[in-house]
Amino acid sequence: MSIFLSTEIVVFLLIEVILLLLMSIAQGNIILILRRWDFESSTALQYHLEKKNYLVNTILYFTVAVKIILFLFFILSLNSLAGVVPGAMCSAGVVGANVYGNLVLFLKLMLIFGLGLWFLINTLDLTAPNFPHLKPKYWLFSFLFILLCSEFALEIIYFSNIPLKVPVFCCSVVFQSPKLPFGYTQEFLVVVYYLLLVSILVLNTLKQKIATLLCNFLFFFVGYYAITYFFGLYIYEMPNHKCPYCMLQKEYYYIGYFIWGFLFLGIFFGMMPYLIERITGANTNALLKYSSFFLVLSATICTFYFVHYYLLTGVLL
Amino acid sequence: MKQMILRDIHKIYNASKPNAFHALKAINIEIETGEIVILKGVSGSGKSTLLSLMGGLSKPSSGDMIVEEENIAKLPDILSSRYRHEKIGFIFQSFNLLNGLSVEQNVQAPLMLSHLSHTHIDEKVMRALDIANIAHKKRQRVSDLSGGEKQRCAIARALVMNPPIILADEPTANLDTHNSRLFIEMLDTFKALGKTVVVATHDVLFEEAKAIDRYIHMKDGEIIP
Amino acid sequence: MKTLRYVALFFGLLYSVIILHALSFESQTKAKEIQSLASRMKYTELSLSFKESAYKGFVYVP
Amino acid sequence: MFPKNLSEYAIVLLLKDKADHLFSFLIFTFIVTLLSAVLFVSDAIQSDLKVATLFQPDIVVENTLAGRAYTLSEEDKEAIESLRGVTAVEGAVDGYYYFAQGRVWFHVIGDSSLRLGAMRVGSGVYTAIKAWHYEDQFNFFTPKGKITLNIEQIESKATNLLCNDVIYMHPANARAVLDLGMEHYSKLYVTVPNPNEVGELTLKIVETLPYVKATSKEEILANYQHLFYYKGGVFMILYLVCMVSFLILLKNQISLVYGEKKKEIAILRSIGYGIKDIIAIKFIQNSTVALSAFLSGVGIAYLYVFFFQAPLLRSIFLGSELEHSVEFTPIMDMNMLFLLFIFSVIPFLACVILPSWKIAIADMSEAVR
Repeated sequence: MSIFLSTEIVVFLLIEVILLLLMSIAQGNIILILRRWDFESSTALQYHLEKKNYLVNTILYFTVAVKIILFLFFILSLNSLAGVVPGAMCSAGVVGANVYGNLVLFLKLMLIFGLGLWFLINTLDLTAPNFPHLKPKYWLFSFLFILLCSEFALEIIYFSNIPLKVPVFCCSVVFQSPKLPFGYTQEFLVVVYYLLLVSILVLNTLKQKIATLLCNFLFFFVGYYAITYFFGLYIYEMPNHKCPYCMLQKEYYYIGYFIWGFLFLGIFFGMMPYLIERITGANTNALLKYSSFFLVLSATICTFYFVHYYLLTGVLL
Repeated sequence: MKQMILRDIHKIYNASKPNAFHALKAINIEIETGEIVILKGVSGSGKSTLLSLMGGLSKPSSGDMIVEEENIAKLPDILSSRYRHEKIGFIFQSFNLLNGLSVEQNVQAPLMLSHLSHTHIDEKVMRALDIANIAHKKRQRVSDLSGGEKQRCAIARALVMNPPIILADEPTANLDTHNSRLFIEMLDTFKALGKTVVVATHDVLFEEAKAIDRYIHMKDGEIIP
Repeated sequence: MKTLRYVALFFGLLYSVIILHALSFESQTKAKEIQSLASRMKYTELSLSFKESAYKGFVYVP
Repeated sequence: MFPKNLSEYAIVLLLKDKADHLFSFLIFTFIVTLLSAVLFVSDAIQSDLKVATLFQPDIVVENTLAGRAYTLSEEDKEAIESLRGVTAVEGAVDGYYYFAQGRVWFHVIGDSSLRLGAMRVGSGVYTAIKAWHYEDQFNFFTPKGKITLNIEQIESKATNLLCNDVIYMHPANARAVLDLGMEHYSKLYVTVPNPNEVGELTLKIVETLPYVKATSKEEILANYQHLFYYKGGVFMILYLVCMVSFLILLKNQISLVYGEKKKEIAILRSIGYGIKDIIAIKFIQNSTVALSAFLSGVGIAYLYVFFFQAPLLRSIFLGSELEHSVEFTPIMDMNMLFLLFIFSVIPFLACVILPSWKIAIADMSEAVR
């Protein structure tokens, strides 16, 4: 049976369609608002736009919240799809089933960051009664809307190209050690990981927004490779099982959700202050505290596995 | 000190359409704090429209309305609803109560927007009910009350936020003479509380009320001196 | 919040009854019994209402 | 995030006009109950089956000439044993005995662990024969005369799913009851150690004995899984029900915009409630309705299936003439419930956004006059 019949995908796509419909309604109004919005004027049109602004706000609050839940649900359904796709032991196989998989996942992650940024700007905008950041906020959303449409199209292409008959390669093949980019060795990777982590923490306390943005962006990739190629081994306690997805499964007590969740939250709060300040000029240094908190949390979980294994066996994988 | 200043207010319904109706023409009024004003005039003379403008229920086509140094003529909904919530207590001709709820629940309504604790809310509600002396019917559903009692519940609701301005639109139209006189005595309590009151009515009973400071006569959307 | 508390209480009660029932059901013993039967019988079929269709076609021709 | 007082007042208003919300609440609860009940039953049976098929033989060989069941002879057994890759072939005796007085068929199965003259009975069988005053013995009437076996043990209720209509007895007794010759078997269980060869061997068996039907373990498990794979089908069909009912909800919500409700919202707006507050109230009301509907739906489904053993739904799944007291083991598949939550609450809230906004911005000055 084709992939579209599996319940998770059917439900997922139908909810995506509903969200896309709502967002296009909102986008229609946003275009109107962006063109004719003038807070000082007192024409009937302006009051009408204000009322439409409430509709856009309600819809976007709802869709951003649901989008985050759907991202979690997407990961869950990838896991359960592993049973349907031949040869896939975990969602790595499902994602690797065709070239679009990784693209969709990466785009989804970027969108979550983008919508998160929008959400923060929106809450700032609503605190002041005269909607000071309305225009930049809606320009940002219009850009995100194009991404959302392309994300939906990409998902359809991705799901329709998942081969159900041909077995796909799963994590043991996809993530071999020679695949490490730029000739990293594992030790070098770990050193960079900890160095970058410490530098981010320092920058956060010094409130250097632009620097911590760059470090966090770098940390996004370093963190991904460090967890997949180094810390993952100690979670699975196997030298060659390098897979970022398997730790999301039941047998590893869903630890993956916490490790990746805290990492992304830390990076998100690390990158946002500079962007928000540039767009709205508001001071959001408080977010840096959260960034350090979550990054430290994610790092402690990873190091716990590493230290725990090393103390237990005294062997470095 | 001026409580409310209306300068050159115009109100044109469905302005651009052929059946445009010029409801208010060049209204200029200044109301002192604590003053009780009666808008007299036959129905259709624009009394109710002026009152709804004062109460922020609708917006003037042109002109300024200054209340406590703030122009409320052109407010976005967030600010105009805050103005109605904190500054205005409205008493309508048809009482406009939530029939399914009890008196207490109706009077509580404005306080529900605030973050006060339960004890504070109950305290304020009881004080408003006492002033409007409807406290004995607190638990009863509004739909079972008589006309006079409903009016007193509406008064309590208008007073619960302790707003500086009370607006009443034909308050005695649905009341018998006994309750109308009671309402007129209520004007004294309003005066005692230092409220600025504007009543739109064409009820003759108001002639003999002592508490009234000024009468404004209106005809066809204009003030006649 | 009074009514909301009552609703929350009701659902709390309902779901604690459910969880209690789920825990009190000795699924272990049931699994063990089925397993012992299965180990003796090997090929186990569901006794689905005697499967009428199976009988009609089931005639031992000597 | 939501102000405490406002949400309390939203609930007060919700309870005031219960009638409207009740309609959407009942529809929502019904859908969720139906969906989760079907899921619970199919999950419960699947979990029992998973345990029951642990010792499934690798290949089951049956003689089905012209679609009718025939016996397999000793030669067939030896022919299969001679195939490479087969380590053991075990003959099994089973068949159906018609209990004329009770007008019901019993499934007789040979079980070598029993001694001659004794039999073990499924609880369904026991209730059937008890009705005819067979307490601890039972007479089988065969062409060759009467055979009485005494009932040694009654299978526990827990294994009803598998042996409700089954009588286990020594193979010799079974042959006598079913009038089978000594060297005839009704089924052959073939054990193949290397799982990769099972597919090959089933083909080879069918080649050597063309009149035979050989089903591998995988196929049997797939059949069971397919028999109860209601998840896909259920969702597809019931999604239409969902869509229809959500449209009803939508109409119901939109009708709120006119008439009595419009006046009430105008009254609230006149005493200082902004558009934002009205939308917040509507959202709180609808999410409480949706959440409590979902929770009560799942709760009712659980009680219906695991407490009252799904009285109507079971006949769809088990189709029982004989009193079929299968006890469902309580299984809650969290993934499915999360899927069900996303699948029902989110479309409901999405459907409610537009009407709530429309009612919030309705012009109030006329309505209030």
